[in-house]
Order: sequence, then structure tokens, then C-alpha cells
Amino acid sequence: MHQRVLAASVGIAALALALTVVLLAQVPAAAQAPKAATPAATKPAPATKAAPAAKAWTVPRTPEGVPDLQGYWTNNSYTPLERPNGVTKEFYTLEELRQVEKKNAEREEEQTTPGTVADVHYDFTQFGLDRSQTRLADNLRTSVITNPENGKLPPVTPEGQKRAADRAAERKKQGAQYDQVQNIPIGSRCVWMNAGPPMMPPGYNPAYQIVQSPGYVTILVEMLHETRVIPTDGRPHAPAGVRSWMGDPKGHWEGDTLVVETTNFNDKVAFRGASENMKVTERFTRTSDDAIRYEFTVDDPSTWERAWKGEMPFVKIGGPIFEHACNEGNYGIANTLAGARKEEKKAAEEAAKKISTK
Amino acid sequence: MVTSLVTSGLLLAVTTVAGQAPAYRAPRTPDGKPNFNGIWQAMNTANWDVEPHAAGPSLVRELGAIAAVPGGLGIVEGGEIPYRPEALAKKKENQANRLKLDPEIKCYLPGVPRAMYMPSPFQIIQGQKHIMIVHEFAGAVRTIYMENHTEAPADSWMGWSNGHWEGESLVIDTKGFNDLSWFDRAGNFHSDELHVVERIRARSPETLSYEATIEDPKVFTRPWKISMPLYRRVEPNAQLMEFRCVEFVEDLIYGHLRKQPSK
Amino acid sequence: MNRRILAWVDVLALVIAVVSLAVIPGKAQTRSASARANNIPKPYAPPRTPDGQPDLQGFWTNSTYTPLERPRNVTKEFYTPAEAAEAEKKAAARESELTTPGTVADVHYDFSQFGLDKSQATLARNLRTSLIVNPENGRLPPLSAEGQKRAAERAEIAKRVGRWDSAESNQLDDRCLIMAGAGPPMLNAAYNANYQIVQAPGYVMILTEMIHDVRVIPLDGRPAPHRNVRQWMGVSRGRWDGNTLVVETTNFNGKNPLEGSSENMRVTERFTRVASDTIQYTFTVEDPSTWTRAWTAEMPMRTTQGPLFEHACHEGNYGLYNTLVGARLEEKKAAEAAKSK
Amino acid sequence: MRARFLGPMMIAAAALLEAAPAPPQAPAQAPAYRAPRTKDGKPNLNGIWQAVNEANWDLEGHGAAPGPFWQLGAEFSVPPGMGIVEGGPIPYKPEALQKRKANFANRMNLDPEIKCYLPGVPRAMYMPYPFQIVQSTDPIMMVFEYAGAVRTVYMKKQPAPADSWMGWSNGRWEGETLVIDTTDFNDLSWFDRSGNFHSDALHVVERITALAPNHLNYEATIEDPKVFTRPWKISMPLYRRIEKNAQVLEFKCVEFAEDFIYGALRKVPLK
Repeated sequence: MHQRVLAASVGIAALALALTVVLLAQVPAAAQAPKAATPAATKPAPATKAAPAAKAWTVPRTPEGVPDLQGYWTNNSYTPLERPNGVTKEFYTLEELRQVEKKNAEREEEQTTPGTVADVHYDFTQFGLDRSQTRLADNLRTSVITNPENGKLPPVTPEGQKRAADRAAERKKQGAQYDQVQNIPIGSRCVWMNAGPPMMPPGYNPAYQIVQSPGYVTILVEMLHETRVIPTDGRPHAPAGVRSWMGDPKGHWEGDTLVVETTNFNDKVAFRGASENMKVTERFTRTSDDAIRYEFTVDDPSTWERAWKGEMPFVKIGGPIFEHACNEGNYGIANTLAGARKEEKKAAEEAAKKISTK
Repeated sequence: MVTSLVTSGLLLAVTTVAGQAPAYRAPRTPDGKPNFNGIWQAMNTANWDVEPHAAGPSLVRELGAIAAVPGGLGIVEGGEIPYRPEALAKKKENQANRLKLDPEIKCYLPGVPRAMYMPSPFQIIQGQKHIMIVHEFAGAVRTIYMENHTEAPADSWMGWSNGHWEGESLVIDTKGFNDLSWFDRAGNFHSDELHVVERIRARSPETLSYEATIEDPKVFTRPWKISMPLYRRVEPNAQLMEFRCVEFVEDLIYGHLRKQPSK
Repeated sequence: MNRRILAWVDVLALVIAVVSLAVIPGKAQTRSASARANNIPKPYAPPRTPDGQPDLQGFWTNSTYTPLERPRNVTKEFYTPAEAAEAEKKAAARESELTTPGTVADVHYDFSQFGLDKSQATLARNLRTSLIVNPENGRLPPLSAEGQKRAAERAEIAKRVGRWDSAESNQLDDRCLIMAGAGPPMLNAAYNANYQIVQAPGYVMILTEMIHDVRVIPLDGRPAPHRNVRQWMGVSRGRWDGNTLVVETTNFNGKNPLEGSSENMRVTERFTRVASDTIQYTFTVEDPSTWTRAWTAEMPMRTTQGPLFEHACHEGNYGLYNTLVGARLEEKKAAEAAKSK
Repeated sequence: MRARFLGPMMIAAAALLEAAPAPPQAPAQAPAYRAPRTKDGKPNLNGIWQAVNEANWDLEGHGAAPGPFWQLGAEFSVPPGMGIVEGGPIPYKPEALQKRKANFANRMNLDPEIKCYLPGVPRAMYMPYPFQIVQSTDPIMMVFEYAGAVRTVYMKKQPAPADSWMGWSNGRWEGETLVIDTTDFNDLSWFDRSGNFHSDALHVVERITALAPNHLNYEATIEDPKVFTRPWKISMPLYRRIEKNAQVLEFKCVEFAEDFIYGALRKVPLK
């Protein structure tokens, strides 16, 4: 993650980054208000703290009559996918959550101060890369994973373990990280930044825009200008040979919930070690003017012994989303590789000098 | 002279006919706007060259006929782009060095209007406040702001698009471009003063007519216009697919920086 | 011409095409008695297509021994039938000589066996002593200054570049790119001078057997495209003038010059069905940057029997390959010989 | 069998005809489109047509992939396609599948398209170039921009004189549909740039039906007992080129392929 930030986008992309985050930072005042209520809203119904069904809220609808999910959203969060070791409860109190947020924000900010971490290239604060500068989608959960109930990924199957070992061996075979562009993490290469599904918050710019048209729900992801165009007309999945990073999403409405089932991933996505057989089922439910409840199930018997589930809120932010032209401004890769070649040359020269002076 | 008379006569005739023909009225979205939702694609050779051009060989011998240039009648009205002399020289240089310079080869965002006539589909997603145009090539996206029009916050590849309806037409005004995208593989180009006004209207249930006026005082002596039909992809299973080409161009861009040089 | 034939080994296609053509309809032969009437259209009402165009459809040939230009020693415009038969006989004898090894420098094909003799297929007989009818001397008009200069330049280039140096330095027809006479104007191919005309509403299509070159000619009055759009066969636009199909062609690429023409050439063709078995084909060539004046030629096209078979010339072009291999071998041999001296 | 294919076709037809989204109606009830007629009373298929899909890269459904020639980057990368083969993969015999894979591995040397060879059938129908149907009573011609290929469809049945690249086509009308039966192919053409191939036992039966004024439905059943375990089918729409000045232009690609084919035999080698 850290490397990604370093290697990607030093020039034009940085400008774009700065701009977007500035834009996003202008959270509508109204959206700020119900902050305290939000975490509770994401809690499952059977939880002890009752859901605030205080005033009768009705879901807005698009002109064609389906629930209206449109607008700008974020799932910005410090909540980890898996429950940290040592934490045993499912939910923090609000005070505890604020503590966690504060600690994380401080850790991020440290990166700003030269000397505190090994390689500070960006000023996180200046470029708005601190998550705490954007609106957080508060979540009282101690982990995104809700099932298994321990908040951890299920055990990996023998097949999954073998695949992980094979992948590691293959990576090793390819040489060191900066030997060739293909060895550099995929995000730094502007190929893929885990836009999902499932849609986990990225390190920065966790911004989304949802636009609906008859028969479609479209989600624009700021990072890498990814777009998920989800048909809701009941058509079947693409043929098995059609593989892609974002997979092939097909949606339908169950009551007021948008259910999206995605298959046809390629074997390079490898979300948490998954295979190309992964199936992700997502559920988007608008729970208030300000929030969407996002639940997902990951099903991949060739990787995990059982399916697992996660949940997080999306909350409103101000728009617009600006172009993230990552590849186009990716000076980082060329500079990093050129640097590596230079260092090798220097090392070789020094070695030669040593030999000759002996 | 004779030719130009004939041509203008013909244009007149066409205009008259078009003027008399009852204009097609597009079906409406639930909120009463012409409904352009769908997957669309141009079917012409404009991405090779927006100007009229003859068939020609590929710059890459190894590809034989497979990547040769098909001839095309062009989509520029009147045939030629009104370059300033120094800009025309740059266009020719671009064309000669296309393999090094064409942003398409490097999987860079295609810009406007090129995104509209790339040989791959795009989808129009028509929301009420925003109309999205999602392109298969490089996953490029345009957001057309239908309300709260603002200036571009900064320059970008795809520009900043404000749209409005004029009867049956969607009019899109796009500025805020950087000077890095091209119009085609022939090296036709623009500066960061590019201003594109597009007019899109339905001409039948399965076709749109697309026009764009292109203005860029740094590069052209006057505004000029392109026009072409767009075709709805009518396969029952038509869908926009992923063409994440960055991965396909990395050896091209960074191959020389490999530890073990690629053969 | 001879070389051209050498270069091909796609014999099968040729054989089949010509064999099927060799079945000459008897009718076509009998009309030659009235042949002098070629240029005097009798009141003939051509059949009509379902959409009302004069019907030119069918299989046609313009195979002939009549030269484009009148031979130097001939002064009259028409032969008598006897003279024409004599000229034909002589030309056919010359062709069949190509069959007998030793008679010409390099016999690779057996002309008679492979049906390459024109005399084996339908001939579109013609009493004219030349296809050119204007200038009246039956010869091409003088070259303009520009035309002379271009001809000199071409000769200069031809001197510099060896014919077998590369595929590109071979002749266009050896390369299966386009036949010299593919036109327009549609001059008479050395063999397989066969055409199929098919009409559809708004279009006349002419399929040329050689290299399956097709002309799809729109009749709706559309203008020629922008001058940048250049093609080997130009761009054709047609219209009906009474019962005559008039086709104007421009936008040539200039790489297949007709008798030294430039890319500015304009060809106007007129197709008139003058009898059930004859189309009178007249064309005028205008190219001020080559000739001091326009010139006009005329010939009949006669019905022949179909079908036309696929002439996959390039796909079976072993000749070009073998010729280049041979040239490289000979160079090697020569170099070695020079060394050993 | 037939009814199954009619279903989606008619849905599409209905969708095309009606301005509003087609109501969820049983396909069988949708009124079939009746094409305008030529003067001799046949469905009028005249026009300039073109496929808009990725089948020429690979008939079967496929994701995006790097192209076989990295120097052209994204311009020559494989665009993803849903595929036009109905119902699963092409039913190759095991040894034929091996050959298909070998073809794919050597496609930059073997694909006839690189050499500007005639495209064969059905490939000619989905090359990324237009073609024109010139429909007389008999024959019906198809004139392709790519390599200037031509097909003659004989409406009065004629026997094939010999094998050829484009095969020998006999046609007939079945109501709204032009049915073309093509045999006598040589074994040299491919179906796409992925090395899908056939033998000289190839037999293609095409069914072309107007769906709407500007669309044709194209289906072909492909049979070749030397290569496939059973007949299989492709289907796709064809689009009318509707520009006022639409025209099949000249693409004499022999010239563009010569250095590829003969470049090694130059007197002065190319750099």
C-alpha cells in the first residue's frame, strides 16, 4: 500500500490527486450532521442498540420507480477487513471508535514528517492523502467481516494453500520487485487498485458516484476511473471464457435492495488469495438520505472452506469526481526502474573498483 | 470550381431534404428526456484518420495486412482540417512518429471527440443530473454535468463536460483539456485551448447522429466540424466489457528499463 | 507480358476458369457477319431488370487480338472480314508458338494445355484495326511536356532498380496486385478477359475474373469523394443516359498508369447493350497532365458462358517467391564465381 | 432447434421496431419483421453491411488480452468479446484442438489475414470491414472490402467446379430468409485470428434475415466431420452502414503484406 503511493503518480497525477481530495473534502454540511447516528444505522437489526426508526423515512425512487442510490458516496474507513488480534467484541463503543480513528490518523500523519518513516516522498497532509481529511464512513464494527463470527477469514483449503505457494514461487522466480515493471505491485502500475467487488476502501480517494438509468446501475470509482456498469434486467452471465479484473456483474432488485452477483474474474485479481472461481454477491440498501448499507458475500470453495461475509456503510460526500489519469502520469514506474538500474550500475562499478584496488 | 459548385449544390439539396423530412422523435426517459441509454459504437475509419484518406500499409511490417490502414471517406465536413501552417507541420511530424507518440498505443485516455469513434463500444448512462459516457477503451469515462455547470477545476484528458438539452438534441460543451490527446492515428492534434461542442440526437431507434464543432485558436484557423452516425449494439447480450490495456503496454513503455532486457 | 505469365503457378484456378469458358455459345459466333455494324447501333430495345434499368447482366468477354493502337503499317480504320480473320490467325499462331519449347526464350507454361490462348475462348471479334477511334489515326495523342517528363522519370527509376530486387520491384500483375488492363478502362486481359455484370437497385456491379477485382458502381448521383481518397481502380460514379450506362472514374492512385497516365486521369465509359449478345463499350480518357488531348476507344463485349471461378492469384503466388529465390541464388553464384576468378 | 434461435431474434426485432422498451411479451407472439421487397418480390437485402463485434479476434467469448505484437500496445491488443458461438465452446476433436492451439501459438506467421489471403466463410462476414450485397434475381453477389474478396451466391443451384478459398455458394429463399449453402472450400482459411480452423470438408449453411430496416440477423451452421465432433452454430447481427456516402472502398492489401511474405528475399535486406 505504502509502496503504491510512492511509486504511482508523481507528476500530473499528483495534481489530479490533490484536486480530487480538495473537492471531496467539501463535505456538505448537512451530511455531517447525522454522524453520530450513522454507525448505529449500520448495525444489524438484532443488535441490542435499536435501529433509529424514529421518523418514518422512505427510500427515494428514480423516475422509473426503483430505489434511488444516486449521488456521491464514500466508504472511507479505518475499520480493517479482519478483526485485530486481541479484540474480541463485535462492536466498539463510539468513544472507542474515535480512539481508533485518532490513533490511525496519527500514524498516517507521521508519514508526513521527514525522518519518521523510511521513505517519505509525499506530504500526506498536503496532498490530502490522510483518510482523516475526508469524511469517514463511521462503523462501530471491529472488523468488516461479519461472518465467520470471529471476524476473520475462514481457513484456506489445501487447494487455496497450494495456489498461494505457487503464486509466491512464481513471483520469486520473476526476480526482485524492481527488476521489471511486471514485478511492481499492480496498483503502482495503474492496472488495478482493488476496485472490487467487493468494494473495499482504497488507501485514499475512496470516492464513488452512482448513476442510474433504466435497467442499469452504474458505479464510477474514482481510483483508476473504474466503472461498474451493472445491468438489472435479468440477463445471464457472460460465457466462461470472458474473464476480467472486475468480473461480470449482474444485478437485480430484491425489494428495495440492489443485489449484484459477480463472476468471471480473471486469476490475477486474487482478492485475498481467491481463485478465478470467486463469486461475490453484494447487497446495496439505502438506509437513510445519508447512507447505504453495503453487505457482501465471497464464495470460493477452491480457496476457503466456507463462504464469508462483510458489511460496511457508504455515506454521502460532495462531488464531483475528477479524472484520475493514473497511467498517463505514471512517472513513478519509469523513475523507480531507472533508479534501480542506476543503483545496480553503481554497485557493479564499486565492486569492480574493490577488485582492482585489491 | 465546377466540383465545388456541384458539391455545394448537393449540400443544399441534402439540407432541404433534411429540413422537410419529419424529424425523428426519440423515445423518452421516465423524466421526459430523449432516451439515449444504450451501448453505442462508431463504424468508420475515423480513428485511423478523421480526414478522407486512401488505404495504406501498417507502419509495422511484421503485421502485414492485419494492421494496414483501411481507406475512408473521412468525417470532417468539407474534407480538411484548417490547420495553422506551423500546426500542420507538427501534425505531419506526429504522423511520421506515430509509433512513438500516439497516445492510443500507450493506452492513454483517448480524449474527445476521439473516444466517440474508437473502434470499441461505449455506453450512455443517462441519469437526471449526470449523463455518464463510459468507454470500453482504457475504461475512459466522461461525466456530463446537466446542472450546476462549472468551469473545469483543472485540465484533464477527457475534459470537463457541461450538457443541456435543446429539444431532441443533447448538447455537450467540453473544455479544460490538456494538450496530450490526439484526434486519430494520423497525428491530428489540438492544444489545451481545445473547445468541443457536441450535438447528439437520435435519428432512429438504433442510430444516433453525432456532430462536433472543434475550436482551438492555437492550432486551427477556424472552427471545424465532424459528423457521423453512431450505431446501437443490438446483440441481445451486448455489454460493455473490460479493456484494461495498461497491462498490455508496459513492455512498450518500460521494457527498456528491465533488468534483463526483453528480446 | 510473357514474364507475367511465368510468374504464376496458380494453374488450377486458371485451368478451370478457362475450361468452363471454352464452351462457347454458338450464337456468339454467327453475329460476326454483321460485325461492321458494331458502331452503328440498330434500334435494339434492351431487356430490363425488375427495377427498370436496361439489363446488362450476365457473363461478358472483351477478349480480342485487336491492339489498342493501330499498327504502324495499317492505314485504314476497318479490316475486311477476310483481313480480320487473317490477322486473328496470325496472332493465334504467335500465341501457340509459346507452347513449343525452344520457340521463345522461356517457355514455362503450355499455353494450349492451360487454355491461355485467346483463341480457345470466346473472342469479342472486331473489324477495327485499333481500339482507339479518336484520334482518327488510331494512335494515342502526343504526350504533354509533363507526361514526357514523368515517363523519363519512370524510365530512370526502372534503370536504377533491378526487377527482381524485391517483391515491390516486380510488375504489379506478377505481384497479383492489379492487372495492367483491369482499368477502368477495362482493357483486354491477355487471358481470362471475362466479366460478370450484376445489377441491383441503384448499383451496377462488374466483377473482373482476373484477381477478382470488383467495381460496385453507384447510380444515385453522389459526387466523387475527396481528392485524398485514392484507389488503384479509382472511384466510379454511374448514371443512365437513355439506354447507356455512363460511368465516370476519378481518384486514381496513379500507381498503375494506363499508357503512362497520371493520377489525375478521368475515364468516362459508356456501356450500351446493342444486341442480346453484345455490349458496345466506349471509353474516353482525359488526362491533360499526360496527353495533349483526350482520346477515345471502342470495342464490343460479347456474351460468354459462366460461371467465373475464384482467381486466388496472390494466395497461390509461388511464382513471385520462386523468382526472388532464383534471383538471390544467381547473385550468390555470380559472387562466388567472381571470387574464384 | 430452429425455434430456439428465433426467440432472441424476435425479441431483438421487437425492440428495434418499437420506440419504447419492448414489453415483456412472449417471443412467439412478437410479429416477425417483413423486409421491404425488391421488384421481383424477394426480401431486399441490398446495402452495405458490417459486423460490429470482436469475432474476427476470436469467435468464442474471450476477455481482453495483450496482442501478439507488443510494439503496437493498446492499438493491437485483443478487445474483449462475448463471442458469437452458440452454446459453449467449439466442439473440436481432440487432435484438431491441438492444431488449433498450435495455430494460435504461431498466429503471427500463419494467420491468412496477415498475408492478405482471401478470408473464407464465415470469416468474411465478420471482418472489421464493410461488404456490399448486390442482389439481383440470380445471382446475389457479396463484395467485401477486405482483400477485394467476392462471393457469388447462385440462386439456381450449380455444382462447384473445384475447391476454393471462398467456397461455392448456392442460395435459396425460405420466406424472409436467404439460405446459403456453401461447400467446396480448400483447407487454408481460418475462422479468426485465434487459429480456429477447418478442413476441406467444411460445409457452411448461412441464414440471413432482415430484422429491421437497418439490421440483418446472420446465423451460420458449421459442419466439418474431419475437425468437429458435431455441427455448431454462430449468430450475430449485421449493421447497415447508414452514412449517406457509405461505400465499399478498395483495400488491396497484397501490397501491404509483401514485405511480410517476401521481405526476407530482398536483394537489399530491410532494416
